[in-house]
Formats: sequence, C-alpha cells, structure tokens
Amino acid sequence: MTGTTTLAKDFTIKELLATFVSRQVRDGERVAVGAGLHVPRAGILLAHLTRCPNVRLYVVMTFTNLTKEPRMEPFYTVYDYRPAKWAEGYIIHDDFQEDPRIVSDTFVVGGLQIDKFGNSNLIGVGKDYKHLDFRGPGAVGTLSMAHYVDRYYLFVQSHDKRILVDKCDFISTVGWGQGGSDGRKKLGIPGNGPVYCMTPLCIMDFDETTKHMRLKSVHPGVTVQQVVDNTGFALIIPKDVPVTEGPTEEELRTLRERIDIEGMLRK
Amino acid sequence: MTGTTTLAKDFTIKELLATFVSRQVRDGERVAVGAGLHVPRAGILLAHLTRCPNVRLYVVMTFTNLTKEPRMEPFYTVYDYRPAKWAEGYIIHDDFQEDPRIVSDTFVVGGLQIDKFGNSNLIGVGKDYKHLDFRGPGAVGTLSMAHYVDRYYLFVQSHDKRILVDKCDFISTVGWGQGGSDGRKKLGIPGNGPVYCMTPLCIMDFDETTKHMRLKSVHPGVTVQQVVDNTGFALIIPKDVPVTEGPTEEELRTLRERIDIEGMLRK
Amino acid sequence: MLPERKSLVLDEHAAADWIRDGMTIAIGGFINSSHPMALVRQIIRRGIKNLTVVGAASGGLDLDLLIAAGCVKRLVTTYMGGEHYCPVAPFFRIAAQRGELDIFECDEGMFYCALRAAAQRLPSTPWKAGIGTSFPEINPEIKQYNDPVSGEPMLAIPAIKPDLAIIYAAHSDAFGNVQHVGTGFGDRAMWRAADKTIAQVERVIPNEEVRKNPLATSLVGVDAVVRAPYGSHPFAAPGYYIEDGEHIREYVDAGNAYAKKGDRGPIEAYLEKYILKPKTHEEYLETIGIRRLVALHEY
Amino acid sequence: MLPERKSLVLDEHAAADWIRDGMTIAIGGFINSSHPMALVRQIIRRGIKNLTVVGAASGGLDLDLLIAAGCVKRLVTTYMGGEHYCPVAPFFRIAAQRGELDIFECDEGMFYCALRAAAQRLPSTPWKAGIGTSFPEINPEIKQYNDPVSGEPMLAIPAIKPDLAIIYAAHSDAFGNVQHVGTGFGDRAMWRAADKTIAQVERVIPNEEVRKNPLATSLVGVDAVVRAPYGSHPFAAPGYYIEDGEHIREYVDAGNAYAKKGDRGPIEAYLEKYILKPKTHEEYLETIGIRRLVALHEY
Repeated sequence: MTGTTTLAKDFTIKELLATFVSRQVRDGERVAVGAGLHVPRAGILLAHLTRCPNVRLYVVMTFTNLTKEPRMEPFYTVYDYRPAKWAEGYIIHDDFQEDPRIVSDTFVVGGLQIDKFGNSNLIGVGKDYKHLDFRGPGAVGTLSMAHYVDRYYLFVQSHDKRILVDKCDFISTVGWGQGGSDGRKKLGIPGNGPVYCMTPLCIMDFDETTKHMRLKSVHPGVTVQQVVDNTGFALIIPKDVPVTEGPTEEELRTLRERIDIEGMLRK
Repeated sequence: MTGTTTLAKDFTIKELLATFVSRQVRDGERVAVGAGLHVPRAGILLAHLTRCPNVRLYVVMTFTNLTKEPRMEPFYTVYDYRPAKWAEGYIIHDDFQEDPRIVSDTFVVGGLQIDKFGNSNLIGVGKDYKHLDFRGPGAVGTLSMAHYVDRYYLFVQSHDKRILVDKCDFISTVGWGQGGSDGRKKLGIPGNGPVYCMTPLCIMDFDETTKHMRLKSVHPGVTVQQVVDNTGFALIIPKDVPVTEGPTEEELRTLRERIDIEGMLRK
Repeated sequence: MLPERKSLVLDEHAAADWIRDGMTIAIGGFINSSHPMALVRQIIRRGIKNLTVVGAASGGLDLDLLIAAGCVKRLVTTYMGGEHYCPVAPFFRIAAQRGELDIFECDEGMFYCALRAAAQRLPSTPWKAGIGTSFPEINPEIKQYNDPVSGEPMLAIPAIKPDLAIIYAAHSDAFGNVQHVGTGFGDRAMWRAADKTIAQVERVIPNEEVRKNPLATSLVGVDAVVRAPYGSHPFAAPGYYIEDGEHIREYVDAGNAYAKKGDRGPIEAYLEKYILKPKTHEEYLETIGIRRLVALHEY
Repeated sequence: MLPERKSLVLDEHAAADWIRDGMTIAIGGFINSSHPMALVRQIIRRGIKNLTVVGAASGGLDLDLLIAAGCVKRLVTTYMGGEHYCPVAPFFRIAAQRGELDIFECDEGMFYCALRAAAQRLPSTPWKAGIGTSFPEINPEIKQYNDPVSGEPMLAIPAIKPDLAIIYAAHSDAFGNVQHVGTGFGDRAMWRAADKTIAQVERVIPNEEVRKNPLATSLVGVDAVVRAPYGSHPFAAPGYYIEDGEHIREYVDAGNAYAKKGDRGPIEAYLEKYILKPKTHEEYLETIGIRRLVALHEY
C-alpha cells in the first residue's frame, strides 16, 4: 500500500479478493503462485509488483522475480512450460518434499467442503468412502504444503451451504482440528493453522479461543444476513462487521494493466 | 577374457590383483570407480575396455563410458573435477542416498581391520571408543554402499596380523556378522555379503556353511605358509590351493598402454 | 575386438511387450503435460488389464483414459483432474464413486514418500503432514506410530515399488541418457523407485550431444528408449508443443456423456477412432493430422 | 515507486558476524575440494569456539584446521582425511583418540538421513544399512526400532539441523541464486537442512547470466553471498583451479609434527602466517602469492 492510497471506486469482487490476498504477502518470503486459482495468483503478483520486490515467486516449478516484467504473460496451469522463460532456477517436483519450506512460506487451500474449524476436504462428499456421492479430485499437495508453510489461507469460489459445512465428510487438510487454540497441538502437529477463509461474500477468521470460524468483513454490497443464510454452520458474528477494504487506485491499475491483462477478474 | 587368451609372463602383484578385480565385473552393470585405490580402479577400467563396453562407470560423481578413450587421463581422487569432461550425466552426492543402486552394483571396501567373517573396521583400533589406540578416518559411505549393492569385495594393501584379525574392535561394515550362511539374515539385513577378500598375498573367499574366511588362491611366488603366518585368525585351508591366475597378454597390454600410463601398478 | 556399446532404442511394439497384466506401472508427467502417450495407447490397444498405476503426482487425463479403457485395477495418485478442462477426471470419478477402483489415497508429500521408500529399499518412510486428517482411515496401509527418537506421532508411508516406469522426455541418446526440457516434474522419483524404466522421447540425440551438457541429463541411464515424435499428444511437451485443448475437450465431452448420462457411446467412438483403429503411433498422428500438430507450437 | 530488489552480497567480515560461539555450522565441499575457506579462516581469526561442525560427507582438512585452531566441540562427519595427502586428518585423530571431540559417528547414508530429517522437519528418518555394525553402540543417538509397516529392524537417524550452512560455489548473482560448476557435492542437502545459508563464491555474476541457464542454479536462493576469488584455496575449485598440493603438504607436515611428536610449533606457525597475520582474504592471497595461485589452473 505504498504510493497512492486513494481507494478505487469501481472494482469487481474478484479484484477485491485479489487485493485482500496481496496484503497477506510479506516481502522477502517465498510464495507459491498457485496457477489454477486466478484470484490468489493475481493477488500474489499484485503484492510482488507493488510492495514486495524481494519475494521469491514459485511459478510452475521455477523460481523467479517479475518486478522488471512490464506485463504478465498469461499462465494458468501448474504444468505450463512457458513461464520457465522467466526462471532463475528450477525445483524438481519431488524436491519440494525434501524441504517443503523451499517452495513457499504461504499457501492457499480450496475445498469441496470446509468446516467451522477450517478443516477442508478435497477427497469427496458422502458418508461411505467406498460409495461416495461425489468423488473429488484428491488432495494434490495441499496437506503437506499447509502443514509446512508459515501460514495458510482457505479460498472458495462460491459461498454456499454445500461447501461451508458443520463437519467435513472427510478431512484432507487439517485446519484447527476439533477446535480450541490448542486444537492442532493436541494432534501433535505444528501450530500454523488457517488464518482466513475468503469467499465471494466475505472474509472470515477464527476466534482466538475456540478457533471457530468468525465473520471478519463483508464485501461491498453484501449483508451479514446474506452470509449467515449461505453458511452451513453457526458463524460467529461480531458486533461490528466492517466492509472489506478494496484496492487503491494504484493497486487496481497495476492489477488491470500489468497482471490481469485478459480481464479474468473482471468477468 | 576375449581375444588373446595367452597368459602374460611378467607382471606385478598389483597388476595381477587388478586383473582379478576386472573379472568380477559384469557387462551392463553400474560400477563405482573408487578413485583412491589404484588397483580396483585399474581393474574396473580393464573390464570396461576389454569385456564390458556397456558398463556404466561412476567416476567422481559423474556417469560415463570410456570405451572410445584411447588412454585414461589420471584421476586419483573422488573430488577431482577433471574427469567430468567425460560425463554423460551427474549424480549429486546426496542423490546416492535416494537410491544407492543408481551408483553401483558392486563395491570395494577396505579396512583398518577385517575379521574372519569379513566384518570390517574403518573407525579405529582399541578397546574403548572414547580412548582409541588409533583413530581411523571413518566409515565414508562404505556401510551404505555395501548394504545396497549386489555384491561387494574386501581389499587390503597389506596382508598382516594387525589387519586380518580374529575379531574387529569395531564394525563399520558388516560382512557375515557372527558367521553362518544365515549370518546376515539373522541380523535382518539383505544377504549380499562380501564375496572375496583380496590382499597382496592371496585371494580368500568364505566357506559356504560357516562363512568363515577361506584361502582360495595364492599369488605367484607366495606359499600357503606365508599366508597362514601373516593372518591373525585360523584361515580355512582347502586341500588344493591354486595359484591366482594372472593377466592375459591382451589384458596386460591394455592395462599398461591405456589405463596405468604412469605405472602406478608397476611400482 | 571389444563389441560396440549396445543401443537401447526399441520400437513401440517391442517396448509394449515389457508391459503385462497385473504389473505395477508408474507413468510420468504432470496433469496435462509430458505423458508417454504412445505407450499408454499401446497398453489400451493390447487390452492389458489389472494394472496398478502409479501417479503422476499430480495425475491427469492420461490415467483417466486407462480407467475408461478398463486397464486399471488400482491407482496411486494425489489428484485426478484436468485443471480448467475438467475439475475431476470423469471415468475416475464414476469408478471411484462405485468403489470399482482400489485407490491408494495420498497427497503429493506422501506420494513421494512411497516412491522414495521403494528407491531406498526401505519398507516405509515417515511423514508428519496428514496427522489429524482422514488419510490413515481411508488408506489403512498408512500406519501411525511414535517416532523412536522424539516419541511424537508420525505416519509411516509404505513403499510402492513400480515394476516399470514409463516416462516422457524431450531427448535421450541411444544409451538411455535422458534429458528433459524443463524440470521433468517427478519423473526422477519414478525412475529411482522402479525396477526398470522406459523413456519415450521426442528425439533420439547423439551421445556427443548429451556429453555437451551432462548437467541436463535428468535420468542417468534408463533401460529402453522409444522414439515417438509428438508422443505426448494430446498433452503438452515442454520445449516442443502445448497441449491440444480441442482434443482434450473432445475427450472430456466423451467422459461427461458417461459420467452424467451413463452413455459410453462417445468414449467407445473415441477409443475406436484414436486408439484401436490406428495400430501405431504414426497412424495415430495421421488421424490427428499434421495441420493440427504443427499448430501446437509452444509460443 | 517500488524499491529495487535488495542485493544479498556481504563482505567477509559482515558474513562472519553471522557465526557465533556454540552454533551448529554446516561446511560444504568434499574432501580437498570446494570449501568456503575465506569464511573458515574468519572463524579461526575471530576465535569462535564450541562449534558443532557438520560435514561435509566426506569431510577433509578444512575441518581438521578448525579442530587444530580449537574451534570445534562436536563433529558430524563420515570421513576425516585428505586422500593421498594423509589417510587420517592429524588433529582430528589425536583429539578423537583423547576423547576430546564429541563425534556424531555415521556413514554417508546416515549423514544425509540426518540432514534430510532436518529439511523435512522430521525428528528422524529411517535407514537400514548399519544394522549389525557398531554404529548404534558408538552413536547412542541412533535408535534401533521396528518398522511400523513390515516389522523389520530399522535404524532411526536423528535430525541434525545446522543454524547456518556456509558453502563454496563458483557463481551466484547478487540475489543468492547460486550456480555450482560440477555437481556441488552435498551442498544442496546442507542448504535444505540449515536455517540460513551463506554462499562464498568465486564470482558474482549478473542476474541475466543466471537466467540464461536456470538449470545450472543449484541453490535457488541463499541468504547471503560473499565474493572471494581463489576462496577455496588451498583446496580445489571445479572449473577454476586444482588444489595446492604443496600447501596441503605443508599443513599435513605441521599436523604430523603434532600427531607424531606432540609438537604444536609448526601448526602455530602455520596459523600465524596464513590466518592470524593476514586480516582479510586479500591479505591471505598476497601471502600465498599470485604466482602460486595462477599456477593452479585446472588443466
């Protein structure tokens, strides 16, 4: 948030979310740029181009620094070789398991289901693992990355009761377990659970004591009631719920002119 | 032993031992060319240049094939970068631990002490580990390599009672343990123990049932009594002890003209 | 005279002879890139059954195609999708939902633990991530135990040893010195774990060219080399071509017809047209057409 | 305006400030090659004490020099010698025989297990080789246990986590993208295991040059870079110079005077002449002399 701090007036919810993501990045970190999710990808690049010139970007199994690139060429997949033109070095995919911290200090996890303690599920929906109602894609690297990084974030592209559930049918990435500030310690795992859950309606965080999900801010035009109506568990609602802060004019310009050239976030 | 099979008449014990080593190599294998020991190094190269064109040679952390090299440039150390000029590919040193079999199918182990069951010691000599009479260099990679390869060989540069002992003060690489054909199985480790022990006086193997060391052949000019007198344990002596077979004329010529240019084996 | 060093180059038929019913086969690449598709199509053409298929981490539609064709009994992978082409691989989804597929459920960290254990000749290797998740429950081969040094809870991930790895790379010499363009994803881990490896490559290059840049040699010695230009099609090949999105969509449409309407017609037509009718990789390429292939340049 | 990307280049004094009494320091290279000697000499010059020194696997006379100078409390290495220059490192030998050195006794396989465990944030990793040897007895930190999957006996090798790795490489850009010439031995394993890494390099190269060959980047981001031409002297530097055998023999002779006759005179003279009197790496190079240095060409 250097330079112009005048807030922009006209932006999409996706641009707002990308801005929120960008503000989670700290300069000098290693940051994996998940390619499949446009919003977190744009948000990380926004941080890099506005505030964090020393971030080491992990892009499609290469490390790079893009501050001198006038415009981002599109890269949408984790297998696309074309971004390798920017590479300062390669990471062999199985190397990440030799030291997951090399890849990233932060991570974004999605889910078919996310529960009130931030546990998430990419395995499938149904009561019987052998006869699922809906089989998901699988955990990818989410549980290992989330375990090792300094902090991670939950992100869903739709805010509804099918996704935000009281209890996941299966847990592929553990959040705060069965809750409580020692919810992870009790399991014998490091304390770095999910920090925020980002949705198209709002930002949620976790109550410090119970680690139960709590409304943090609603996006412009969204009411608290709308969030409550679309959430499958009893969300903690604080007295004051601010509106999620949008991009500054500079951030929006950088986003549109250097990162999201094709306008994926404007659709 | 292709081509000329006429045995050479005039050769050194080191050339004889190199020839013996060369006959242990099988074509198509991966073979680590330990650089520090001249005799095994020359022996492996001799096999490669006379019988085994498809061996993958592991030379100073590179893999290569040297059949088209008219003469070997000297390489004596495991850190010398110059042999990299021949490389077809690199092995990062810690990669060997990801799959030791990648490096070699065979290995040669030395020792400060070697006992009657082929256990060997590179740690030190003395009764108390905290107050050794002589501290050795350490195990290097011997125990891991010997564990993983298809078969390994013991090699000492001097045949005397200080080295060939009844019982090692410490075991850095396990041979046949406490003996018996199940001596390794009883420990819960793979069955590939040492095959031969090579010395400047003789070749020894291991009795099939007891896995006790046994005289296999004496080098030209060496008597059985000489071997017995210089061995620190009761060696099994078969009725007939042949003389170790020396190089053919072709082998000796290859050794002298293409491998051991400096005459390290003739000293 | 010393005989010449032996070439390890095989044609696709001779290489496919290495693959038999019931084997454990690792398949290299990553999602929509770098799969040895000439060999995968040979597996289908030959009707090989009951395979345990390992990876890639992450997997893709190459594996889904093998499931569609009825070749797979057991699957070891962390992700089965096609990114923006389809969120979950269609035949995988239905087979999994019906319990018809034996899945070794794991994430990428665990996946490489299992391959590393095999390479290191260890029965298992430890992993910490996964405690508190459903993995030890839905994959009973993963055992929780206490670390012998610290006493803390750990997961033991069992070794998975492929009989054969088939991987795709840009180049190899005739002696099996393979050079990927790009990182090679997790292909090294498969090569280390597997008993044998066949590399299917875009080009066989002279040994002299390998020696010019030994640092680029990603697999120092595979057991056989198969030359198949455009051999990762319809998937991408780093340095050569991008994926054929139109073809992938044709496959996904056939998958969705089955997954959503139970209609196997379109996939049967797909298999017939692209795999069963062409008997060789060259015939497959003719079916795709050179115009389409040359349009898939990298930039 | 976005600030410029920060240079990570430090001078040898600022880098040496990172090293403190009692730390665990990994030192890269291999036997008589590729040690960050400018930094090692700074450690001695500053009289840093009670270090736990990790590696290299295999170690060499760089570590012996630190022992000679009284900097080392604990040593993690698999081999302490100088190949044909000396079979066992002299100061190491005497200190070990007297029980003055705390040694984490291991072989190369176990050494990398310990570093990998640290990198993977695991308390230990398993290794099979070593069962039936004296290692679990002479290194009680190694625990024998039964594998949770197969029940067979295994050794748990505890994690060893360096606070700092100091490694030598040919090149780095100002942003810590390090490119070794050659394989880099086990330097990657140290870098992954350590909290921070300082790379001492022959040349600092432009970022553009790194980007020309990203495959050559061996350490993708260290924490500091120190430029020290001829900085591995008296040891070899792949692509630049071979070891200075004459100098190494001078050191070994000083070591033998002590090991065989208890005479510390020669080593004290060595330390004074080559380390304590020159205050900087440049002064060290002047002491060695440019004639000697330029004679150590690679071929």
